[in-house]
Amino acid sequence: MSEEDVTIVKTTTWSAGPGCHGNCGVLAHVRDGKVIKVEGDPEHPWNQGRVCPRLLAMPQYMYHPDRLQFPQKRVGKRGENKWERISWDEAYDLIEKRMNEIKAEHGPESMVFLQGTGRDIGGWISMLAYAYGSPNWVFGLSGISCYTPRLMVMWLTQGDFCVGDAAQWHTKRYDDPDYKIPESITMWGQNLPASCPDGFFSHWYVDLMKKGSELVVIDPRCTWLASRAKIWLQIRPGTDGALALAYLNVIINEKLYDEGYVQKWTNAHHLVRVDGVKPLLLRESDLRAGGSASNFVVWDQTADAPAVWLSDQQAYDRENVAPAFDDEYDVLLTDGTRVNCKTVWRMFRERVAPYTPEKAEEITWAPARDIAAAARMYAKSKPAILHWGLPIDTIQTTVPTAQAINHLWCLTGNLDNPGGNVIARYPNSVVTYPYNSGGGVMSLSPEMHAKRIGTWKYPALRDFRAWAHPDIMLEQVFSEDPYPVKGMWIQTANPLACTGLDPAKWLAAMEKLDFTVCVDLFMTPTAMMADLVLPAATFLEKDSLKGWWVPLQAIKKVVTVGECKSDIEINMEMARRFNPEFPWKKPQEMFDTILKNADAGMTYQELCDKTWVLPEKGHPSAPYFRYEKGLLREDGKPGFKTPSGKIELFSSWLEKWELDPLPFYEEPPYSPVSTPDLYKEYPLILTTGRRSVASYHSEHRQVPWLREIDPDAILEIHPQTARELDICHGETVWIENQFGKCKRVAAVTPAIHPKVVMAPHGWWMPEQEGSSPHLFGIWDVNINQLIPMDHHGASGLGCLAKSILCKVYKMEGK
Amino acid sequence: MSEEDVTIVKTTTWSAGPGCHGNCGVLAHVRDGKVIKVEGDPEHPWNQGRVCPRLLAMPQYMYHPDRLQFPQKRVGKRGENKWERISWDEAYDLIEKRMNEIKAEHGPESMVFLQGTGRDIGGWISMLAYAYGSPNWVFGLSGISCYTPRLMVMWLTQGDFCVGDAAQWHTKRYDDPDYKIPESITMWGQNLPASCPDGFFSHWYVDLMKKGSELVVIDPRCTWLASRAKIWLQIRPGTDGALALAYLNVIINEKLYDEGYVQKWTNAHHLVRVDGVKPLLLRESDLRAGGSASNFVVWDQTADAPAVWLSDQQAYDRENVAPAFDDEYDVLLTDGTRVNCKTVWRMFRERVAPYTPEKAEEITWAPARDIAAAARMYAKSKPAILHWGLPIDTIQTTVPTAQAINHLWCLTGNLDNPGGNVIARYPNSVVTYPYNSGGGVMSLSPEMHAKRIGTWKYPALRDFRAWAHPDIMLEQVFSEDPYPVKGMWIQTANPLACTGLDPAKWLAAMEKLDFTVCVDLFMTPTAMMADLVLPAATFLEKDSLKGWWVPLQAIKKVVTVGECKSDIEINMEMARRFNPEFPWKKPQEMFDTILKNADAGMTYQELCDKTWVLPEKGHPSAPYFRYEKGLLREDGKPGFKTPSGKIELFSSWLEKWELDPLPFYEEPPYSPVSTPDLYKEYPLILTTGRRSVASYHSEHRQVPWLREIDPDAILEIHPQTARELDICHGETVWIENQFGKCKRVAAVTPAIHPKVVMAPHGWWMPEQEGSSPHLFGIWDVNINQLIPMDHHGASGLGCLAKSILCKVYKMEGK
Amino acid sequence: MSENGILVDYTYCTGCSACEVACKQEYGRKAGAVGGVKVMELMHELPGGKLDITYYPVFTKVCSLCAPRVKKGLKPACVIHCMANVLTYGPAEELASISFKKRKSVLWKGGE
Amino acid sequence: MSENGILVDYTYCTGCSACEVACKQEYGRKAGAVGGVKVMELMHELPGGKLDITYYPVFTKVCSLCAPRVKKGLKPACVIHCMANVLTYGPAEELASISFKKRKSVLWKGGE
Repeated sequence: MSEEDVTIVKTTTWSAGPGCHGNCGVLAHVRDGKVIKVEGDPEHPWNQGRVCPRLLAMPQYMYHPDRLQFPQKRVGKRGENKWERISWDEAYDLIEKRMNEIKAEHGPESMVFLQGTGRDIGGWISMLAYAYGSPNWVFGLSGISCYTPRLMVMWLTQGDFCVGDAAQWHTKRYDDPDYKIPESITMWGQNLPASCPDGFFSHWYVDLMKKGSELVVIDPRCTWLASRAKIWLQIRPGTDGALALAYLNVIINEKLYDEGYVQKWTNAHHLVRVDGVKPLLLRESDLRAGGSASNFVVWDQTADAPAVWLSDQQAYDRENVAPAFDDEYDVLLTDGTRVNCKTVWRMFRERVAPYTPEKAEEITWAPARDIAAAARMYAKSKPAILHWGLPIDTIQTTVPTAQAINHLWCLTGNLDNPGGNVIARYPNSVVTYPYNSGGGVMSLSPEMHAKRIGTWKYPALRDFRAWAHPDIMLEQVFSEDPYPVKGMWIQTANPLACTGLDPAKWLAAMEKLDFTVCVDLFMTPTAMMADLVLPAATFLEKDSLKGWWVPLQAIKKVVTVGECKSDIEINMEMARRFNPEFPWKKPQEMFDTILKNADAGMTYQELCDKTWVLPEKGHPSAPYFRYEKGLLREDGKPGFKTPSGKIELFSSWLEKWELDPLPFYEEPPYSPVSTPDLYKEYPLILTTGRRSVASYHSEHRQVPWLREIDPDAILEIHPQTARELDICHGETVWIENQFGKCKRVAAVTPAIHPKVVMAPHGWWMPEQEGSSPHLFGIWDVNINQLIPMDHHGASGLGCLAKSILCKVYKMEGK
Repeated sequence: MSEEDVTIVKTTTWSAGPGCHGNCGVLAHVRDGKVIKVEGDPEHPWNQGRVCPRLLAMPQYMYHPDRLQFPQKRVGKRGENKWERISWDEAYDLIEKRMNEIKAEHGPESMVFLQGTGRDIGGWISMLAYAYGSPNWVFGLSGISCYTPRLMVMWLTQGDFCVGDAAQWHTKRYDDPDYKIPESITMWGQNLPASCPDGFFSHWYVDLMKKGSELVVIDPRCTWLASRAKIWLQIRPGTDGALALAYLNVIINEKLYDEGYVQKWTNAHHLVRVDGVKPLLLRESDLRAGGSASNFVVWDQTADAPAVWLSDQQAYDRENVAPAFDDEYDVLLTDGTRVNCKTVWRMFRERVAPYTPEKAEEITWAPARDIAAAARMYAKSKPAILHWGLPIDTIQTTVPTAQAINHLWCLTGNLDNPGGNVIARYPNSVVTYPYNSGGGVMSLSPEMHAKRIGTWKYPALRDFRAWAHPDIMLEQVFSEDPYPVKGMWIQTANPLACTGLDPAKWLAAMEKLDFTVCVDLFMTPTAMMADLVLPAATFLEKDSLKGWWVPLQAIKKVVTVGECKSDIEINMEMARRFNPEFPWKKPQEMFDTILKNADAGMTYQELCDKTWVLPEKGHPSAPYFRYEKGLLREDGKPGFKTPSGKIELFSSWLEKWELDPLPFYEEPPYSPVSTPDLYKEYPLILTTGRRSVASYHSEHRQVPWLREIDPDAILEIHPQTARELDICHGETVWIENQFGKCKRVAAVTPAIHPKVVMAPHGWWMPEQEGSSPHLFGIWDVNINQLIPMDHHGASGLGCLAKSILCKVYKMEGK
Repeated sequence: MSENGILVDYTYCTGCSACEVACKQEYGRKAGAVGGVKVMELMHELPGGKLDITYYPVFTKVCSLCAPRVKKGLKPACVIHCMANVLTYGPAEELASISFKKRKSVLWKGGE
Repeated sequence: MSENGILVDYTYCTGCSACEVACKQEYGRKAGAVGGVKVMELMHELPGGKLDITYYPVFTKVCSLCAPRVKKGLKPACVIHCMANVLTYGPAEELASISFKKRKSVLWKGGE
């Protein structure tokens, strides 16, 4: 290879490509318009030259012979795998015509816009939806069970999102003088080295381990991290809530919380009336006529009388209030009744009281002694990171579980502190991913927003983010109630192989719809069932930008592959066709507007020149202790962006949504405890969703360098269990429960609990027959056939992907 | 551990213990009369401190809770596992009584004395047999197929045994100035690092590899050695003979042999008359009345007339004989007939002519190009070692195959040369292992020798070593023809689990016998069926000596375990009881006699003081080129200890025994070629006998440190074959053929040929139920159930352990 | 001349396979065939019963210690891409003097 | 103080397990639980299709580089018993200067 011919382009990652949510700096080596090699950028503070196998396999991914390279239109029956190559203009014309027909006949809400996991997709697909006029932007995983539950809980508890602080806001990283190495890191349900989740580089924690951070790992599997942990809690999948309550129990009973912090920054003093069926925060409007329902009440021990917390002033209605912390009082209401009220702290303390470590051992199977030790270790470490993963989202009780865990960092003061859980905001306030209705670039009318599927059933969806509810949407395809769903735009999503629980139902829905478009990079099982398939670009083939969480950075088009286009271009072209007032012609123009609106102080080209920028110290998007400095609230006062301005241990949002405002634990609906009879028939707990460094969800199965790392759709099973079932390592076995069954290759490993089996998700076999009904082997290997939809918490969030029952048995003959 | 209490004793190995035939120097660490550790002796030239796992596990072996520690007498039914502990005197009395009864009723020949592989057992068990009066000393492997065939062929070809020269005769080893590093080493059918066979330390060849020796490996399995070889010939098991003939073909056709050497030292010139059904060496007695049948005839080109080779003079009957090398002549015999005669060389050349590399490829499956290259590499390397293994013994055509291979070193002059195949003799002429009738210490009458079982059928057995024939012996237990077999003394042998092919037949024999004694260290399946079990000592619990091949060395009693006694003591005590004239009271006295008879110049105590001695240069038991120096023959003349004094390419011994005097190839009796119809039903070639470093034949299965290295009774099978049979690694499968079946754990490995499966032998499960009919699981795992007895070459030697057909299939249900 | 080597602080190798794929990309190696480095997994019980998982990156016959890259002044592909930063390239004797506190490390050396 | 290490000329490791059992005997370790050294096997196809078998003796958390023996002036148990003589014990920096012609070796170092 002659070196002179090679150009090296500095860029950064997002999808499509490695798939993950990482922000790696990349050096793309280009020759003759082709990427011949990708390397990590040693100058980028995020990854410092390091990159994962998926990034390193980019050349095999980009130039894979199966890569979709031009638009194609179905010419056979759906799923028959007969296609005709068409031009982009023909494709755009066809889409415009068909989607306008749907709009004319049924209204724009009858068209839904489906994405997979959020990466460089979500923002642009919602832009298309809103330009077209539909409120139905959907993420297809049942119960929106991917980060949304945790994000919602963080938002309702302290008004902002938190992530572990691995010094990612600092150019000099761990060497920044403001940073502190955490004394301990609690890894709650994530095998971090296998994947870079949600704006976090997996191996930062390895950096911190080298610098002395001790680990606690909570995982049903003995991961590498678990084997390196000071304490490993091998809990029963789905019982995280009970464990979190036990942590709280230990921390409260042993007075390991930071009492001054709790008294200063949380709503622990606020009174809750307990006279009704449900406890309710006592509000100024309860005490006196004309009192605000937004103001809360404490018991002032100085005056031995109630005092009012003025939420908009972030102050009491008088001086020298000494609010009671852990007590109860009878309070006289404006209607003359006297009601029993308890402080939030007492309510909270009473709530966690039953969850002793011994009780939690019963529920979680982890030893009480270890649970207590882990809770103590977390509370005593200064600072301490608590890092949590998807298992908190993909259970039915996601919201109360996330809330209990969130409270841990609130009770110990590990919030927005160096080496704790810092508040993560859009860098330089540049929002590249719309988290709330119409945020970012476009808006819909309130009438149209009211048609957003599922908001009528789950009020939380109205107030947090802009998702339609996937389970109700799918059901509505069949029921057409309250209105029909007739078309689906599917963008880099693969519900038949990955996000869709009960995939047969998703297939039936796709077969019933009038029109489906699939934007993707390979012919997936889902794309196979579409009417039109559009070829999407990798991150090396498009211009984009990213600000989640840091740095704010540019993704630069390095090469073109075939006729592939970026999601953004495709979505923008269609948005322009559907909305004559759509303001931009080219993505770069839109990027400039986004940067300008955020007051980022640079154009897109300037961002490209820098490649990445970190928010400067003092900016609201840079840590630390912003709640002390008045950087979190619009009014500039210290405190949090919550209704009360406090960290809400008892949540006013949850109260508003008629959900339990305090954390609680509930058994998974199918479990040894909930369904003991079923457990006799299905004596193993099936858990899914394990990550592999070799694949991102359903991607990468066709990339040889990656597939060889993880060649089979496996089922992890303990040697003892395998022995009892006469199953050997490498044997193909059946997994079955009352919902369905699939085949997996047994991976016999002591890393898994004997009563638990782990089936990684997202499996399809690109090397097998693609046409329907084969669909690349999904009916053989898709574990979602055992997991039903429509099992959420009262919030509408959560699903059963992490904990359900099953049996495993040998195949008879072939 | 306080160091002061520990005594370190310098000794050397033989059985029982590591099991092998190695001569390792050992440092036994002893405290309070117990061996607490064994280490290698760094000062010992043989192993230089290195030792194998089996030696290192000695403490676990010696003090194993299952170790037999006192004599016990059966009190239940045979195999019922009910025993009564008795004293040694009671045991001796009982044996004496029962064996004398057998002698009185049936004659001493009705008692057979069975051993396992030869180690520190054989010599002493034959001493007992002869003292009792029986000629029936038996090694239980069908066709005596362990080293005996190769030893016999070496003895009949060049009058002495040869082994690869890894400088083991030199104190300074590879640094000895007389030594040469071999340019190449051909490893024919032995995975040497897994075991130290027949007086050879496995890793000497690794030493030589480091010093530059190149490897050729002939093995159906890709062993570590094969993967390190310049050429690896993956032959079909059992076809070694065809390969050897192809080697000879290449070497002769390409004139790569050492012609001067062949003409000088072999019987290539000797004339063979080809007028009859069988070719016969022309002898002086054919030419003239009164001529000796021991003298041979050449065609003198000077006189154009026959000349006589006087074997006892090692000279022609006249001066200036120029013997024809590759020709044929009509020779006038004493009876006036004229017969066509060919030189041995021509006969030999014609014999190998059909075996081109292409022909050999057809037979062996190894590529012709590689076969030719390997033959050239062997012939062109100066010097070159040819090392061979058990696969040459455990095939039906063992004798002609061994002969063809032996001829390779004879043709290339790699005989008794530095770094070639040197002649191995008892060091300092001390014979510690009787290789011929009554050799060593005792003798029987000629009448009694004539009763040795099988000698009437196989004349070779009469002339070489003193074995009774195992297959005929076993049959005779049932037939009682020509005389009954009524008792069996079994010493450290385990025919039910290891040496016995068709183990059900062995079991039936044990059940039929009147009296069986088993001397062993653990309760084996075989011992379980005995009437009396005597506990034997390990090498650390007995005094002995060893001279095979070098050094001559002392084995010293270091400790006592329970009431265990050495084989020697047990055999000697019984020998004294049966033979009032038995000359020694204690083993040490006998050792002194042995050393004195050999003129070794030392007493046993003096040998113990030295621990080991190597024969001095110039002694007939020290290399090199002894045939030039007259050190091989009793008459002191140059030449060999063969009937002709020459290396006999055409063997006069074989001719005498009415066997083919030249090497030939024959298909294994059950093979794709021999039995194509059977091959359809049994489409895999089953080969057994693979060694493991963790066990020696059926030993060591109960030693935890060793068992964990090789925990399962496996069947090696190629991934492709396993896939076709839907078998996965670790799965228990059936192996079956027309003779029987057993269960094995599939070990899926690319190391084996797709059409071959390898089942290691000697498996029993000491952890399972021992009583009959369970017998420690042998009916599940013993691969010998698929291998019949009574399949030998015409010599009576050889068996089918290396090549038979089978099928492999999944188990249905449990 | 001092030989170069790769020091592996294997205590922190997470088994991520980045080294393997970096090598395959750098040299265009086929999937299935071995590359210059292979991460071996050892899962075993420690005394006391705790399960331990340790990954050992081992270098194979086809590894040249990235001689072609080193000639250009670059570090080996596996070294720059190791996600856990456990690989260090340099003169073997210098690397041998690097001490990781209370843990073992392993140094791979090239011959000649 | 220079750290000591074990140099492994792994090209010639035959996988015989003597090191493993030597360690188990020396420290009375239980079978089943890991010892200080474990021989890993890598069986793979080389470019060109030849099957390669390489054994890598790797040292585990429980290995102390035989500190108790070394204190008494002895070599580590695995080193003296290695059948293929591929283990050398000594000061890491000295070992790092040992060159095996045209092949790689690996040096295990103890921390502190």
